[in-house]
Amino acid sequence: MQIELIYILILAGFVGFEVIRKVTPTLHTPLMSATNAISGISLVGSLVAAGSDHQTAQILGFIAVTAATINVVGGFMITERMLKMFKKKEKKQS
Amino acid sequence: MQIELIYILILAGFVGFEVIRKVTPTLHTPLMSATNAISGISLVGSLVAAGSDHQTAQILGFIAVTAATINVVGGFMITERMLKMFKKKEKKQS
Amino acid sequence: MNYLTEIVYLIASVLFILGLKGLSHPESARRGMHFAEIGMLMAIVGTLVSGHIVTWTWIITGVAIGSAIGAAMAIFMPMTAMPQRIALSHAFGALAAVLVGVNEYIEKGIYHQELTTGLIGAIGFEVLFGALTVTGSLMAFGKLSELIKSAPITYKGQNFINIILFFTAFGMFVYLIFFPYNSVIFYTMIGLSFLIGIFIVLPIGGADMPVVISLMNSYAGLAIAATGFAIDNKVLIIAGSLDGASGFILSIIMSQAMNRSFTNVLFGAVGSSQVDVSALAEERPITRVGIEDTKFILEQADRVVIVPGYGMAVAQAQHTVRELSDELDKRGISVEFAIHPVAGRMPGHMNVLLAEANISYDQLLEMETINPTMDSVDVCIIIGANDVVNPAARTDKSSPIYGMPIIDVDKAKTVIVMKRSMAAGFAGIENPLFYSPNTKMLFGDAKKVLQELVAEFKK
Amino acid sequence: MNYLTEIVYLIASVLFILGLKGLSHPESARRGMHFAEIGMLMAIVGTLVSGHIVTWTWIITGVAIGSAIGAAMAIFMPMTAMPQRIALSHAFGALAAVLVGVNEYIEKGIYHQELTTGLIGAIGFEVLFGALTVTGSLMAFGKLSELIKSAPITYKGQNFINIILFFTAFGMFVYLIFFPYNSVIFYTMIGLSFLIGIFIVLPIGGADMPVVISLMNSYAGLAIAATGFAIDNKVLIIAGSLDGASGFILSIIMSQAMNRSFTNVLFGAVGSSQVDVSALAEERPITRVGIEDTKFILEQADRVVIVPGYGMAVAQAQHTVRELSDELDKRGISVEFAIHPVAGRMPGHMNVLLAEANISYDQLLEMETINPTMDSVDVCIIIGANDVVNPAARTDKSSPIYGMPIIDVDKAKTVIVMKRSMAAGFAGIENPLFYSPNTKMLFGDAKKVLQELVAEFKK
Ligand SMILES: NC(=O)c1ccc[n+]([C@@H]2O[C@H](COP(=O)([O-])OP(=O)(O)OC[C@H]3O[C@@H](n4cnc5c(N)ncnc54)[C@H](OP(=O)(O)O)[C@@H]3O)[C@@H](O)[C@H]2O)c1
Ligand SMILES: NC(=O)c1ccc[n+]([C@@H]2O[C@H](COP(=O)([O-])OP(=O)(O)OC[C@H]3O[C@@H](n4cnc5c(N)ncnc54)[C@H](OP(=O)(O)O)[C@@H]3O)[C@@H](O)[C@H]2O)c1
Repeated sequence: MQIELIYILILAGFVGFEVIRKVTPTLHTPLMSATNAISGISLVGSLVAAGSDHQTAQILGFIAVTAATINVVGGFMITERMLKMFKKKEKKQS
Repeated sequence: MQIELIYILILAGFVGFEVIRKVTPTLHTPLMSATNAISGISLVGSLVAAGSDHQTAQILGFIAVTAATINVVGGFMITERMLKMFKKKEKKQS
Repeated sequence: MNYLTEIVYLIASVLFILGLKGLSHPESARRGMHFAEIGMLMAIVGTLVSGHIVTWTWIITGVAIGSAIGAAMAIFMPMTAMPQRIALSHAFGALAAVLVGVNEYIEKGIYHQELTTGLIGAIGFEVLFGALTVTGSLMAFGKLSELIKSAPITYKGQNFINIILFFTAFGMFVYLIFFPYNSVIFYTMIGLSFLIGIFIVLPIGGADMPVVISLMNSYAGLAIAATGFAIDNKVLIIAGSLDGASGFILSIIMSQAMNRSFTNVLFGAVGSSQVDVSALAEERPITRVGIEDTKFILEQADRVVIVPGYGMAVAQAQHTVRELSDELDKRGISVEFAIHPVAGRMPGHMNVLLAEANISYDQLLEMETINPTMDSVDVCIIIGANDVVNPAARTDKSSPIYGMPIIDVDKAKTVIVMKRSMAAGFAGIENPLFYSPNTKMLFGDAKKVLQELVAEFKK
Repeated sequence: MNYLTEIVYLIASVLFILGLKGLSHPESARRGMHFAEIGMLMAIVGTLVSGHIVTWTWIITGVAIGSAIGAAMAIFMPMTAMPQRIALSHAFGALAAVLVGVNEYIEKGIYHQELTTGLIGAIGFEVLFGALTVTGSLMAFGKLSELIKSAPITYKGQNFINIILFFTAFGMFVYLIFFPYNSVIFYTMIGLSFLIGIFIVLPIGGADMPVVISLMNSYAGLAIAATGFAIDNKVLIIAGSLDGASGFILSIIMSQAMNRSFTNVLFGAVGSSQVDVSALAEERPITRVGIEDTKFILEQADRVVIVPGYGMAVAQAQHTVRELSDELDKRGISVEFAIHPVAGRMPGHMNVLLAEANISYDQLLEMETINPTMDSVDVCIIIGANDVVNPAARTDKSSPIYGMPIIDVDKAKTVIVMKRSMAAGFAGIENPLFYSPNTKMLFGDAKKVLQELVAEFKK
């Protein structure tokens, strides 16, 4: 295992920590669904499995692709839907 | 060149950015001398050069070691000296 | 992996980070999400064109089905079902990680005998955490959507059994590091891990689920990062770390705001220290108030603060709250909303509901912002909130919530509390606020009462 | 590089990050620096025991000499010489980077013919930025310590020459990527880069040096990160990035607080837009005040705010300021210090001086904190500050500093300005504050005037 990957893990952890701590509490619910969407990145690994020529890999990969896609599509769409609701008073709302 | 190093560079840049932005303005001068001290990390590369068996490398390395050591020792000492001055009122100072 | 794909993954990682950075303010949030979406698209396309794909059938089918389900969930799921939806997503994310791990194990292990120590370590970690997250999240989903009895399920020796299970699974993990090709142990470990996920969520009550969900978020992130190690993919490591950090921080914030020790939460032992409420009675005098009087009191005010809580969410009263706020606004009365970090049942719960009702986000003030100005508030209306305004947290050292930060509504000149009864809230403890001389109780379902009040204003 | 050394470097990197995180508060700062020190020690020891060292003579000599010089500088350098010291350090850090780069070039290039594109790219970047930083920082050092004429040195065609130099050096860099073994070009490029460093700092005035220093900090960081690429050492990459970010952010903060466009700063064109001050005259009436009256005014106050500026630093008046603050304190008058981000000539300048004089750091308030409460201040004493309290920044659209955030001293009930004359400050512009009806001028050297005032109080 490459030591570089551990460096990347730890640095990304620091970045995550600092960035998330600055997320405004107002948006904590959208944050949860945004990280959901981002967790769909396991799609990247799933695609390779589903697209390989081993049958077991195809089946495992197919389920994984489906699950991960649900997160990506659902997660981003619902985050958008929520964020769209956060509006500033246009004039005096109403 | 390894792509991992670029990942490390960019992530470290993000970490640096977030961390430095949170440094209180009160300590901006100590920050400058602290980063000076940390810049002495080039000592790590210099030591290897100074300790090699090529004569050119030894000479270049020697100068580099001296310069970097000045930063490490001087930088940390002066930062300590400054930070020691930042005190909270013990009771009502005087 | 070729150089170009790596660069694409790098850019995707940066876009994810920028995406989350955008959430630091409602103004930049949507742009941030667009960054993250572009990042995801790049990562997917980058993978597809990387040349590793030989058959497309399964990919296309999977993406099609997944997109349909995902989109349907996003469009039809009501905002109030958000906690369930999030719990379910963690299960999906973790499931994908587990399956990729199993596939990697078969591929590298069974076919090619290339399981190095590092690789089996990564795969083992991935499936352990992944499997636990899958069932744990499904349990949380079940409890939240009331498919499973949401009350804590406890039995004798529960902790003991959980510890045994955990150590057995961990022992198998260690064993695999030394004998990676024993696939029976590998699959048994996964099975055990599924069981552990169920067992650790069993004793936790439905109302405590948000903490569980955040922890599962964190675990799912770790599983994804481990996947990154297993298949040497850096964007997975970075995205996983971001998710891990997010879940971790949200659970810290929640446990602090709920006055729970974080270790308690970390070890799954969130438990339920629900106090017996039956002892509480309406012995001490309270002041009731009716709709008309409430209107009268509000009309006299210059500055009104509304504190929403779980009851507002349950009653789905956010739109009616908005109407009330509009009525007050029309009369030149300033209206602000004071949002406690754990009001409701999910971090940011109140903000989403009020935003849904079209309330401007700059009217939503955080606890720290509003508290110092609380004594200049004329009327404070509390809508279905209880624990988050309980002054015992400040004054009564013996209270279980002593030390928890609250919204200091008791400092306002008049307090109007809307709830259905004298029943306790989530923490199950009595609230001295209700008996204070400047508090008036307005009993009834939040939505109904508010509708009547708005009607009164419109008369 | 062996695995253990890598782990040591990883821990060192983490300790550096934690060290800088510590600086977010004076309370945690010293602990943070201890982390960073331990990190440095680990990195050094880890390198020494890694098995790459064959001769020790030069190492021991270098470390001994370096430690002696470093310690001497740290112990004997007065706080007021801090900018010079920092400038000099950048030169040392960059010099080490350049020499390591040259050595790597000789080693890998001349002896082993192993210069890959990536390697020569890293080395080229390293020596380019390194060399420029060495001479640029030395120039800054010279100007700050008045060894070189600190006024801007300009001549016709200056920009043109600089651009030509820069593009020639850059062209050589590109050439080397394709023909890495042409060592004449390599050394010429370094020489040119040394020249560029001198030339870009020439036209910049001494007072603008802090911006230059911060930029050099950033460049030195980049050179160190490039060294990390050249010798495949991750702790160098991380430490370099941290330094780079620090310098970059400090220069952004400074240019924003000075109302300069950041691009202006980035391209070294800090220049000097000094306005001709001779036109300013004391035509409009000002109110003078004497020592005794000042004492009288102060005694009537409940809340006094002191705004220190460059003049306090020049006059070395910080200890006397502290005595004044003690006298007021004794009389039960509240004293706060309002610190503008670019008061003085270095970021954080005022804080260090006041801390040196033993003033508690929680009395040092930032501009954003104090401004909203400024109208409840009875007396505001301005000690050798000028631009940072110039209300033209708020009111006069034609002023060159319009839009720059200032400390709103003009909102205080009475303002006492201590300076030697009606002369302008760094920005070279007139200050309407001095003519305002509630401003009283107390002329004289800050230290002398303050000593007299303290003596008056002690009578
Ligand atoms: N936000 C999070 O992330 C999170 C996560 C886990 C736990 N929690 C916990 O949840 C609690 C949140 O505090 P909170 O003040 O928002 O809620 P709460 O303390 O649970 O109180 C909610 C109140 O709303 C009333 N209510 C229920 N349904 C109603 C209806 N239809 N109309 C009117 N009133 C209704 C209830 O009284 P009646 O029955 O008398 O009407 C109850 O007292 C905290 O203890 C927090 O620690 C929060
Ligand atoms: N902090 C940084 O990082 C930084 C970096 C670069 C530039 N700058 C610039 O520096 C300026 C700082 O503002 P500032 O208000 O602190 O200083 P300033 O605007 O330069 O004014 C300093 C004032 O102090 C007076 N003074 C000088 N020597 C004195 C003495 N011995 N006793 C009493 N008064 C004395 C001078 O007036 P007399 O001559 O009449 O006494 C002068 O008006 C800003 O324009 C800022 O942009 C700051």
